[in-house]
Amino acid sequence: MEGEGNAMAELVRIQTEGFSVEETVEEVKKASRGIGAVVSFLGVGRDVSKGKEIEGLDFEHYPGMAEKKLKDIRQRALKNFDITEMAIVHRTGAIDIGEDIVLIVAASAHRNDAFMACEWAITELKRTTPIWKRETTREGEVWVSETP
Amino acid sequence: MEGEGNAMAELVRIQTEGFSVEETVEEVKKASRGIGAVVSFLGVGRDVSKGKEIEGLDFEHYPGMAEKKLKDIRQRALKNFDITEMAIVHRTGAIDIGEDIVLIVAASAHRNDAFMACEWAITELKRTTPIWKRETTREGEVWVSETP
Amino acid sequence: MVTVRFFAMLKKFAGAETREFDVKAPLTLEEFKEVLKKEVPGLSAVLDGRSLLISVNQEFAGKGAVIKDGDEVALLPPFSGG
Amino acid sequence: MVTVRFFAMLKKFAGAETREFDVKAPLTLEEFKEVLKKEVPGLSAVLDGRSLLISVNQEFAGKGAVIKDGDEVALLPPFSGG
Repeated sequence: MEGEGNAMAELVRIQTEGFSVEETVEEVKKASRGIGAVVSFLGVGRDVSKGKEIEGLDFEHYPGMAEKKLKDIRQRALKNFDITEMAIVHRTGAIDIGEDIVLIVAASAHRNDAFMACEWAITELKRTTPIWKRETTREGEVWVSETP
Repeated sequence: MEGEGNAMAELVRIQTEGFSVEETVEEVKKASRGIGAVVSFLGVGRDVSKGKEIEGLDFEHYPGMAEKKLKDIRQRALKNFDITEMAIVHRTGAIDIGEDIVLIVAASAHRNDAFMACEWAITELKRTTPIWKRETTREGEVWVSETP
Repeated sequence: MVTVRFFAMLKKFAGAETREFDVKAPLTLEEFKEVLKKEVPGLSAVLDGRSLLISVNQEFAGKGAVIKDGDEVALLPPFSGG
Repeated sequence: MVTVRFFAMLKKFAGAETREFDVKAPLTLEEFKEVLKKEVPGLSAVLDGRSLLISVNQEFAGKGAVIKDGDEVALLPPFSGG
């Protein structure tokens, strides 16, 4: 378990600044030479939501609890799927259309496990992590209260 | 359809040199501001295969036909799944353990479509694309004739 | 004191991001919700709704939860991260 | 001339990456396989096996395929890309 705290601090994080998909994938790949598959999910700000044109997004999180929930998702993914490593990065604050919002990277020996774990993790994130999205349209700003 | 030929030349390719996951994802994201999900599959050289320690890999392809099959996979993915864009990059030649072999990037409005299309494309690639892997172990070199 | 945190649209209903409440003796979650409704009438409908989650000290709280001096409570509208 | 390309382990069996065969009149795929077996005995077992795919002009060829002068044929062992 030595260094586990540090590794997790890097692999699971919430930040306002952008992140690098490449660097995160490389960080995850370092976990083992037995990795044969790396599956990534990248969430991006869309220009349309429920038929309305979106001008911008803003994300708010519950500091402390949100990070805890993300770390918990990583731990449960490592326990319940045959994966080697997982990274979860979520941005908060103002996000433009086309900008990255969230990145989940799952690595495993064989691809099925990484696909399953990655898809599970983003679904679990939407379900359990206290993060909220505000959409700005021509009509104003509205907090989104459902996860499609 | 203007520029379609060029776009495909960039988004589907076989090459000996390494590729950038980040650049490929950015290239795919350019397709539309309606993209909300980008799912990537990265295949990596593993150090073990069927219990044997692998020292290195070498990939051979059927030039012309392999590229045609990959373009065909992209076209069928765009037709059969609700995705916006897809990129497929495969390397050939010598590949070390831990190095990238193949990258598939699928982008869609909603995540389920990108996950499905990405998983389908890598399975279809393994099934239909004339590319062969040679593994080097301590005992020598052997061409792999089954796809796990 | 019990600190209550409000997120997303609830900040507007509560008129603040956090508020402090004096809780002398431990209260059940249901009792604490009654205190909140009385002190912040704008939250009544939200507190009676089915879509609100409540955390105590950053853990989801069930009906049996107890709230005591020093706790951090948060009202969590449906999440929309990811 | 018909060019035949060999890939992966088949290059060793054929002793070359490509070989040329003189095909005067069009042949069915089955007839062409008999020519190959006669000219390159090392390929007989492979050509009789069920795991080999054959392409003609870079398209997968079924039993009804016809091979004629100028065609490019390839013997494709099971793929292992990705």
